Amino acid sequence: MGRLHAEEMILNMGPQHPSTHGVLRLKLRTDGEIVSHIEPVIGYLHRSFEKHAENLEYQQVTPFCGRCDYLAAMGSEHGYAMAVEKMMGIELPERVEYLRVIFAELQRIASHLVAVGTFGLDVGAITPFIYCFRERELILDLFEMASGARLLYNYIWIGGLAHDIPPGFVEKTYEFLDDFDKRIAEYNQILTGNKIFVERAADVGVLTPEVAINYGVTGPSLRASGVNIDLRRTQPYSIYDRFDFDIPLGEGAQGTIGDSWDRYYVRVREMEESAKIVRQALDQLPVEGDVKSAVPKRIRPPKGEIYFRSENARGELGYYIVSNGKNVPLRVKMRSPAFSNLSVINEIGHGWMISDVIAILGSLDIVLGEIDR
Amino acid sequence: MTEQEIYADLSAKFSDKIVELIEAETFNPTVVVAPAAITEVCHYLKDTETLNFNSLMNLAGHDTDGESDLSVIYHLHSTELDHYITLKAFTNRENSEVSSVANIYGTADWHEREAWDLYGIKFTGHPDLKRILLEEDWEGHPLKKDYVAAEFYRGMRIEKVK
Amino acid sequence: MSYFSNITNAITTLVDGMKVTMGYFVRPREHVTLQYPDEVWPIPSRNIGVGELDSYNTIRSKLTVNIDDCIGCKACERACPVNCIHIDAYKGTPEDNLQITSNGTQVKLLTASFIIDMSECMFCDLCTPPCPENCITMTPDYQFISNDNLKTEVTPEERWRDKNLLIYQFSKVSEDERQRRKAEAVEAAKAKAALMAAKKAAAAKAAEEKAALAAQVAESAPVSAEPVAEVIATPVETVKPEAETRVDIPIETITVSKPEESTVSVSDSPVTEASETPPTKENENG
Amino acid sequence: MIQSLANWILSFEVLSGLGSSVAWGLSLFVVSALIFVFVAANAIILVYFERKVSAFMQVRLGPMRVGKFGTLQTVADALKLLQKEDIIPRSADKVLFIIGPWIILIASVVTFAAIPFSDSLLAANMNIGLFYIVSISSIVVLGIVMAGWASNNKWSLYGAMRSAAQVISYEIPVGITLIAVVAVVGSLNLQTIIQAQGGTGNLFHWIPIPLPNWFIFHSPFLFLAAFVYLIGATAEINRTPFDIPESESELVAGFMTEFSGLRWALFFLSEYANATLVAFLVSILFLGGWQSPFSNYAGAQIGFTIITLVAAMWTVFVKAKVNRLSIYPVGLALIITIAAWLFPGFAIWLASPGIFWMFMKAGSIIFLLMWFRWTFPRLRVDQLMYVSWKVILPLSLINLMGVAVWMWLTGEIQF
Repeated sequence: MGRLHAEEMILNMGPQHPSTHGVLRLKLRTDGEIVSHIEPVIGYLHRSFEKHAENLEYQQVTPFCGRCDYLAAMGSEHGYAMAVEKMMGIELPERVEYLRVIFAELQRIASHLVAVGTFGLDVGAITPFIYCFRERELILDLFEMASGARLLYNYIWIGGLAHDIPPGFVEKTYEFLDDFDKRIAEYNQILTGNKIFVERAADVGVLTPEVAINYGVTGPSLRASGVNIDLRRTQPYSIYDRFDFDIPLGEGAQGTIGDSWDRYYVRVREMEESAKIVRQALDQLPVEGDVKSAVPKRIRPPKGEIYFRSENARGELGYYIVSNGKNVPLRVKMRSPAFSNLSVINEIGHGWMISDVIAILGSLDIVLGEIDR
Repeated sequence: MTEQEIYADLSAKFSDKIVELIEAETFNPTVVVAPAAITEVCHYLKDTETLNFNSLMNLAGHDTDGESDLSVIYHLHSTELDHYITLKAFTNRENSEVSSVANIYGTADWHEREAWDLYGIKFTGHPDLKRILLEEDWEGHPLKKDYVAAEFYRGMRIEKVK
Repeated sequence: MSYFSNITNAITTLVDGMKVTMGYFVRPREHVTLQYPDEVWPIPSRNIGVGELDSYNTIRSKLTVNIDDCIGCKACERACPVNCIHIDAYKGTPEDNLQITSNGTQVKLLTASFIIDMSECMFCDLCTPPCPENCITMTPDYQFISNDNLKTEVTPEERWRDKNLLIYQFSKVSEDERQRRKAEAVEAAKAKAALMAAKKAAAAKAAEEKAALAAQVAESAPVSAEPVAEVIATPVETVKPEAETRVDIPIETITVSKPEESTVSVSDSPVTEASETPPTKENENG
Repeated sequence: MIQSLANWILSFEVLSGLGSSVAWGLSLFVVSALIFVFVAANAIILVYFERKVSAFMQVRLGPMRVGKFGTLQTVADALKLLQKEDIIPRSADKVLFIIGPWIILIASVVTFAAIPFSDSLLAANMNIGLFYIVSISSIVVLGIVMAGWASNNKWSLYGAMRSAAQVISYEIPVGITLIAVVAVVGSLNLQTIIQAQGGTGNLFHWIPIPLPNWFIFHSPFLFLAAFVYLIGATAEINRTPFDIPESESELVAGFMTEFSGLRWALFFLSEYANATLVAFLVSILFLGGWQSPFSNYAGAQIGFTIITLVAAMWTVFVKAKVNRLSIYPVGLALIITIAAWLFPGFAIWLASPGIFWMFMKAGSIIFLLMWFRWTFPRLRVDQLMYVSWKVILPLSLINLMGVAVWMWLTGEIQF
């Protein structure tokens, strides 16, 4: 038996692989089923957002922002618009702020629905994925009603919104919210508590708070590790300080704090909280107000630079914008949350099996469009 | 701590390596640091208890106009003490070198690779400095303002950015 | 003991999940499938258009242009982030019989070519608000794959695939007329360039003479002809505004006096724009 | 069946000259062809039902275009697969690559030779029928390993290795569970096993609920054994939640990754053949095979009345929302009940054993498998092994011993 020779094998997961959420390539060094090292190779979806932004006017950058994180386009646009507005010192009408919060939170629900559904898909449950997409379609209907587009909106403009909401939108949103709690109960019934699912996700890929902060992991993935950082609460932007909502944290209910199950469940509970925010915002929504009254005719922020961060569905979305006083930005850097979230994959994924690496990747909820920009 | 206090603290500790505090024309008061000293400054910022900057939010390269120096901007945040500081290091165009903070902040690993990829800024001491978004054999660093795209890449025509 | 509780937990939770799927299985009426060509997704409609374009709603699909209302101002072309709109407008002549738009504006430019490349359009809807006449609109028509659209020569030669099928020409001007206008414009541009070059040359000569004079005063040095050649080499560039960031096709035909830099105008219509008080911040930052 | 077919051939004047061996060979060929046709048609029908079942569970409609309600969809798919280009990767092991799918298919088709569809309809009445099926169906793993290895693809190899580990470890609990059934009958002959389940008796021998004498109601241990066997068999045929050899979200398509066209269709065919086999085995071993659930026509009448009442109560009390579709099952049961009371002939037909009951039972089991598949996530490799060695195997051993004790208690065997 002394001559029995075993060696590690390099396994290329992707760029074409069903569970890489886009075109991601993971170079896995495997020892049988055990993965001993993971090296993500990214850039397959690089669409040179930053180079584009340097050649476009400020308003023209907005649609490209949405295209980076295509699952949470409203959030991306919101962050960008707020950054430029802060540079220009624009005060927004109340109605615009409320509508923006409504759309950003609906978008968060839609994005988390995809995250929850595809995580189920990654561990083999196909049906919850379809249920999640059914609800997401309802949200996209609302977006279509307001902005005219289902996925990439260009709805949040610098200084306002592209259109006001149509009549009937508020009622339809209430209708959706009334139904939504039942749907979440359904997901919990079919997936969250499911023993096989718990076994697959609990205790897998534990992300400790120290590692998470060190690697710049943000958003639900960070909060699942028990770190109470939500920019909506710790650094309230827009009008988030007016709403009453909880920040769900990972509690390790099925295993260790910061495992894949926690990351999943934080998202489920965040959907409930977002629904709460939307409901409050709808209740308080001012009836009067022109959504375009603060839109500047010429967008030329004064010379200077800003790093503005907001809480997008995947985490801290930062825009580093440098203006030289012209109508074209000198530099727009998007600090995309999934970029940092993915970089931690080797730290938490090595030593697990191939199946677990897929579960961990799914629980981090990455969007390749945002990672590669 | 405010940025001014942090600046005072830093300049007391690293007298010659801290250049200035930029407060005009920026929303994030910025401490300009000598490029070779970034590592030790960040070590200090992270390990000192009163500062405790445990999170590097963002790291971005920047090129002002295609002629002057390139710069690297670090946005730091302390999650415990909830204060912020922005560091900036200027480095010359042709032979740009900034010391790496990848061993201090895990975030910096990929962000530095990105800055190298798009701006050609070398981070000395980075464990694995290679391109991240573009192909390994791509010519040039596209976000430099004086970048001119090659006509072909592996026989494929590169469409001109207008 | 946890061994057995594990097993019971597994059984109960799995049965729980099976209840959900069975619940849907016995209620197939709740399905959400839409059999696409037979049934289509109901388009939420609301009219945000003005005047005759009442039917224009928020759905953002195929762009359309009411060419009778177009004044050839190129506001949409400038607003487009992906350069999918290409307009050639030339100074109108009396024989063109230029029309009056539905807003009552006398058209002064002949829009010889108004091309929208829907294969490049990203449906951002940034082109419609700047239009002073509301003549470019997005229609809810999302089923527009076709093979009988106009084939035009707008395709730059570096295009890597044939996208002619989705290029729409809205101008009613005939191809011959367009070519003639283009040639004329090129001539005019050339003449203008020559004129400018001559002016420049004259200016340069004057400067040169002045310099020569100065040089003569200081030291009698020979005069070189170099500066003249330099000035002639770059005549057209000076026509372009300084902040222009993209290329117009063709460059020589720009006859509209452009604003100093492109602006993003965002009002719904010129009427509201006029009545509104301009935002205060704008002037500070301008 | 082969012998009777041969006799039937020889009974014709013209053909009597063929000689018994030629007739026998001819009927052998016919029967084999029939089985193959059955398996192929079965797969086509089952794929359609799987797609419909999954669609209904997922609030979709499923195939709707080809034929009315998409009934011809799988036929169209099969035709498409046959036309596809036959691709063999350049660096594949060609011989194994070609024979791998065929081994899987043959192994799953020949098992049907021993399945009794009714009291007379079976290809070969073997006295070791059960043993034959278990042993032949394990050959499938050989084909999977061949296919996975020959593809020269890392994903395929992973799939093959996982499959080998899985099938071998689930053979053991499945085998022991089968022994428990064999212990009750004392025979490996499937026909004998079914015949032993005729008639009506008490639930678990003592509880006075009159139920058919099926082995699932024989004792609590066999009741449990039915589920143990179902789980083990699900794992053996690689269906969700145990589909780790081809888990599409992990291993792309596992051992099938490099296959296309006809060869891929063979995998599919054998997958559904195996599922059908398991369904038949469960109904033969535990649900009385082709035996009717009713012993006589009065039993059928009363039984259906009870079923209708239960269904009506379930509709009214359990389901909060009574809509049109939840009334359908009740309506169907009611119609059958009325028919059974009005026409004694119908009730007699219901009470008589036959191929109808066999397929009803197997169909329900297949539906159960589909239900599992479209509800559950997938287990991990080590968890799969955990379930096999630490849960199912001890259970099956307990079942075996329990059945023996039970039979001693009820006096079925004496020492």
